[in-house]
Amino acid sequence: MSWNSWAEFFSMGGYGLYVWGSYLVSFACIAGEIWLILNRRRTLQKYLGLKDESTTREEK
Amino acid sequence: MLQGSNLECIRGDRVLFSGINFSIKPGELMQVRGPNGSGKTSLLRMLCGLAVPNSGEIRWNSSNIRSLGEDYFNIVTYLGHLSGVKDDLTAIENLRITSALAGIEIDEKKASKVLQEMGLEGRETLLAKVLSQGQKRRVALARLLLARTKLWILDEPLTALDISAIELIKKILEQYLAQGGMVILTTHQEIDIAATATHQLYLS
Amino acid sequence: MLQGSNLECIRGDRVLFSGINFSIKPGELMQVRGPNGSGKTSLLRMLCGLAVPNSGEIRWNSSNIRSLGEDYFNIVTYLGHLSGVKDDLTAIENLRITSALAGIEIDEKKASKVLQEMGLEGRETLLAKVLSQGQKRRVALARLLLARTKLWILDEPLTALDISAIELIKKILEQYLAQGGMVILTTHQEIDIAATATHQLYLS
Amino acid sequence: MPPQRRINYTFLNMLIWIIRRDLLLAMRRQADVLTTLFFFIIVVSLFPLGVGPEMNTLRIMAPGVVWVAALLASMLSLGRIFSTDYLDGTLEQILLSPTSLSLLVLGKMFSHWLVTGVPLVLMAPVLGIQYDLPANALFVLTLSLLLGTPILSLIGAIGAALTLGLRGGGVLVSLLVLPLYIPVLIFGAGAVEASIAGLGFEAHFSLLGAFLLVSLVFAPWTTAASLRISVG
Amino acid sequence: MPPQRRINYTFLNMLIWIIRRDLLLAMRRQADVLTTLFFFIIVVSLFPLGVGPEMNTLRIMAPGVVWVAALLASMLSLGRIFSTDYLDGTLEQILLSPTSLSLLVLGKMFSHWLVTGVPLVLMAPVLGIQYDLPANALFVLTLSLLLGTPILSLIGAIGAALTLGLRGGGVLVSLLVLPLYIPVLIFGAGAVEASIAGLGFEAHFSLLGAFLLVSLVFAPWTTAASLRISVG
Amino acid sequence: MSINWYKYASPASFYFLAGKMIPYFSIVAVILLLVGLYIGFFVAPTDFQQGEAYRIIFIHVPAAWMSMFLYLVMAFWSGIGLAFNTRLSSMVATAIAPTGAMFTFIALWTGAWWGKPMWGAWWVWDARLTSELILLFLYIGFMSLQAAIDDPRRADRAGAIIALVGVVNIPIIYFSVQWWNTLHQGASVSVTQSPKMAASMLAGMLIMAFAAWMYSIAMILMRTRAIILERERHTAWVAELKGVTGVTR
Ligand code: HEM
Ligand SMILES: Nc1ncnc2c1ncn2[C@@H]1O[C@H](COP(=O)(O)OP(=O)(O)OP(=O)(O)O)[C@@H](O)[C@H]1O
Ligand SMILES: Nc1ncnc2c1ncn2[C@@H]1O[C@H](COP(=O)(O)OP(=O)(O)OP(=O)(O)O)[C@@H](O)[C@H]1O
Ligand SMILES: [Mg+2]
Ligand SMILES: [Mg+2]
Repeated sequence: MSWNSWAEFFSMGGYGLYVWGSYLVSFACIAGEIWLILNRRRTLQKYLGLKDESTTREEK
Repeated sequence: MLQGSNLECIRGDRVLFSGINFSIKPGELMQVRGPNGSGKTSLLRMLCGLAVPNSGEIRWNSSNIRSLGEDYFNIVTYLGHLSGVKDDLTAIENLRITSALAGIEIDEKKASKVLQEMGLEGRETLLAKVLSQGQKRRVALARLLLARTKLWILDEPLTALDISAIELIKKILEQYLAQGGMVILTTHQEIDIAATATHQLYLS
Repeated sequence: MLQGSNLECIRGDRVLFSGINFSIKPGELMQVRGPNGSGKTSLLRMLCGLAVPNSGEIRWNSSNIRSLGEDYFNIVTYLGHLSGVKDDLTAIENLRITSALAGIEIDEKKASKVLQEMGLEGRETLLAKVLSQGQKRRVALARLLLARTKLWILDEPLTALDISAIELIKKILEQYLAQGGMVILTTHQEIDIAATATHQLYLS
Repeated sequence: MPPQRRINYTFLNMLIWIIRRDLLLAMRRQADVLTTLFFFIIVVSLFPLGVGPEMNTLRIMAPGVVWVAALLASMLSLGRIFSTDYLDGTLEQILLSPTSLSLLVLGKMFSHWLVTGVPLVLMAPVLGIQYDLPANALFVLTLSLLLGTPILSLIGAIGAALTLGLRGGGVLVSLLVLPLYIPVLIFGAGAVEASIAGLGFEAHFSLLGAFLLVSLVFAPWTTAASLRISVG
Repeated sequence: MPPQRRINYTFLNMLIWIIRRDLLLAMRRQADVLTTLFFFIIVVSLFPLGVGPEMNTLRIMAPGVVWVAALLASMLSLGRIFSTDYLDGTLEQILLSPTSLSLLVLGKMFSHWLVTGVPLVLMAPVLGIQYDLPANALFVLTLSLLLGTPILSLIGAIGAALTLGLRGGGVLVSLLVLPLYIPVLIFGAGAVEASIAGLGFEAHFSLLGAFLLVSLVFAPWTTAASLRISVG
Repeated sequence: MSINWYKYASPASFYFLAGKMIPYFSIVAVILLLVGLYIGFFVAPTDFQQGEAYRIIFIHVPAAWMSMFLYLVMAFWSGIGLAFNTRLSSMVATAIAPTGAMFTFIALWTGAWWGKPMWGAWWVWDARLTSELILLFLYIGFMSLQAAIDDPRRADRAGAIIALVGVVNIPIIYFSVQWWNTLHQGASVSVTQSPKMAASMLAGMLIMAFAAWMYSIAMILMRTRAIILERERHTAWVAELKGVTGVTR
């Protein structure tokens, strides 16, 4: 499928509202989740006094 | 001056007590004594205005406490079997709110100072539900350190307290009495409190 | 023989106690002592199997109490802060049902005799909710007179009791110990109980 | 060496004691029993007020409304199964009883059903008449409730045990339990609707029966485990 | 000679303290707030399951169902207004507070409404969509709830106060309170139905408004009196 | 090379292992997402019945699948935690719930926005829709229950029970379309039958499903790490982290 113009792409054959309504909210949810997790981690790091994203440690 | 005259309490078929007379003046202590079920709690709830005597009258400076209405609650502080400590609030919040309800607003710093005096250092910001029995009771008693009322009515204040806490309460009461407060108290534990005069009221 | 080895209890951020070791034999008494909030109640709930220690082991005759499952409850009687007395049942009904749950069925006459021994004469058929604090506690304690278990765990049994009731409890405990029972007890009141050996466990 | 189990009580004895106790308590608090029933009656009677008096609409709604009301009434009384025992310390004593906890729990579930479920079953035909249901449908309605209400007590007890001691538990329990009630609702009300439509309702009934058996087997055990978690 | 009233607090201060306290408690137990809301959602969603998926029937039922659910949700949360305070002795302290008890009670009612009523009002349009209501009806539904839910909190508090300390009070309270809720239900749902039918709904609204005013004046006072009776 | 699984069952080791794995899963998720969206919007043909509206499928179906799948995984791990008292598995279960709830919400939302143009209603009381809604309630119930309990050990075990009991709902959702004859369409992807839709549509859907899967893993690992830190904040190894600056140690 190829779209002839961006306008046609955005209108989605007249169903633009529904298609974009679905996609936008879905990605908003995803973005929200990511933000929440990162925020939780940041708060924790501040609370625990961790200096950095310490994801690794030397294996012994 | 608090005066009770000819007080009677009937529960079910039973006359718990009748013809009780007493009067307390500033600086005086009254210990209500008697075995289990003799009516001490019932009497104390009458004196603070929560319950009504079956007959007889309770007067504050010669006016009936019923007629004083809410003004009487400016005079009296009551601490019952139930300590009035909310499980879902921290010790500080509990103290601030109960004293606000009694008309005394304090800030967090003050509240936490008072709690430390009650031996709750380090527990000020814990939710009350995780506190031990005795710690909860201390939170409830902390209110006394702030109260500016003239009469304290305490029902078994020593329950669940350890020895050091009992000493503390004793000191608080003595100081209050020395400043002209009045205390009505029940307890099954022996405690010796210095007061201008100590009345003993025996129920049986 | 009950043995605790290396018991640890953590609440929130706090290590209440750790490395607690003890063992009690028939006829022996253990008093758990410590100020308010030191973890006495928490320890007792572990010993009777209601809570699980964060680490360490509790053994009855060298088998872990977890592995004994319900059989352990044939051995132990626990009496906590809450007395397990139902407000809507009479004293007699309360006693009959709690002991039935513990595996001992008694009839009304027996129940009312036991309650009279506990000083509740004339209150046997009152609903528990109208009883005074101390009377309720007596109803709860009456269960001890019927228990045929080998280990009693009592958390502040003396709360709200008057002097005569305390004497009574003391006598009951001494008799039980003399017959080879084991008692684990917390209380903030001084009480002197004769036993083959008295261990003191200090928490702080 | 684990100690000998004493023999002066039997499992059955225990079961009878706990049921007797709970029924005695219910007698003392007749208000409890009556109010569950009145709640049921009031909810069923509220709908015509909210929806309007049109008989045809009402007849269509009837099975659903009666079932939803039964479900809510049963759910609201869940709080009582364990929470009073928890608050006054009796539950600790039950947990420390030297009998199978599942058995005691089963006894409590049974008396809960006797006290809340049975009155609803008996009342349902009368309420069905208010909605002008035919005799046949009334019969199926009653029978479906007879099969369904024990499931509500059984499953509900799990939720009640899990939320024990949590403030706001009363509403939290509904959140936990309602999703599990839904199949019962669908098949219970479905049976009545099928019978109104003149279709067979046996399939619905056998599904309800299956649910009942499954929950009878698993619920006491799960509830006992939940109680140990909540009190421990 | 009656003692002097101290002046280091004002009435307004008190009101703010008690509202702050109750909101703080609600925050601590976010579950409480959320679960009332979810109870509402779940009840509304249960009906179609019981009644069947037919959209026309559902649309007729919608106002009644949403209103009945709001009523039940609000009623179920009544328990929390006083009973926790009663059980832990805080209520005694409130009764012994040297302020007008009616005022404190009004504060508690207001925070109850904030915590239980407002979320229902906000959620109602979404649930209305599930029943395929037209936009206009959604608007009226929301507005009717906005007017009606405070009445539920006000009247409900009276019942809660009267049943305080009675076991099974949770169900008893519904028995006392539901009859008083019925007018609110009838006019609330009636307004929405009128708007669906294209009729005017102003009359219904002004009646609801009148109820609100009357209960605002009388309920705090009555509740205060009931509390003194229940605790005394 | 043999892996010592027990080692990674301890929260501390898992914390570091997860930290290393998160970037990979995230990158794969982003790549798959881009590819999937490209196929979905630029390769897959217009549906002859539904026009362009069907393109919601590329998010709706993966979300619906994940919502059910994650519930099963959550119930599995909490069951393991309950049975064997392994702390880590309970933490993972707790970490799964919000992501699962989010996908359930997305499935409901996109379904509704698809239903409006196709069926003419935002919502119908169809069996599948209803049971998906119930699934959302189950997730929320699980999370509220855990949130209402302060002691994490108790919260884990109580949550496990409700998660396991709720599992009965999953087969109901999956088979509801067969049991009730309703609006929502039945499974179009099945192991036994050949697919009924265009290959590019199918490919787009599957790729998006994989993207959602990878995304979920990344999110769950991140959340698990946060939970581990919160619960183990008093242990020695967390204390050790305090001086650490990144990889340099
Ligand atoms: C709120 C409304 C909706 C909900 C909750 C919902 C839920 C679900 C669920 C749970 C699945 C996965 C089940 C499975 O794969 O077997 C699914 C799949 C699907 N849904 Fe929906 N749905 C909704 C609306 C719609 C609408 C309006 C359409 C199209 C007109 C639709 C089309 C599909 C399709 C094509 C699948 C894939 C089936 C397959 O290939 O297996 N859904 N939906
Ligand atoms: N309805 C009733 N019928 C008979 N007796 C009743 C009734 N209600 C209460 N009582 C009795 O009234 C008394 C209440 O006493 P109260 O609680 O005031 O005692 P107390 O002196 O505080 O005792 P304690 O030292 O145990 O706290 C009890 O003896 C109780 O048995
Ligand atoms: N979540 C928590 N965070 C911090 N401390 C906690 C937490 N939960 C409980 N505690 C503490 O644990 C202790 C519980 O003690 P416990 O009830 O066993 O004391 P006790 O020795 O019986 O005291 P008492 O003599 O007062 O009855 C209290 O000190 C309490 O502050
Ligand atoms: Mg007393
Ligand atoms: Mg203790």
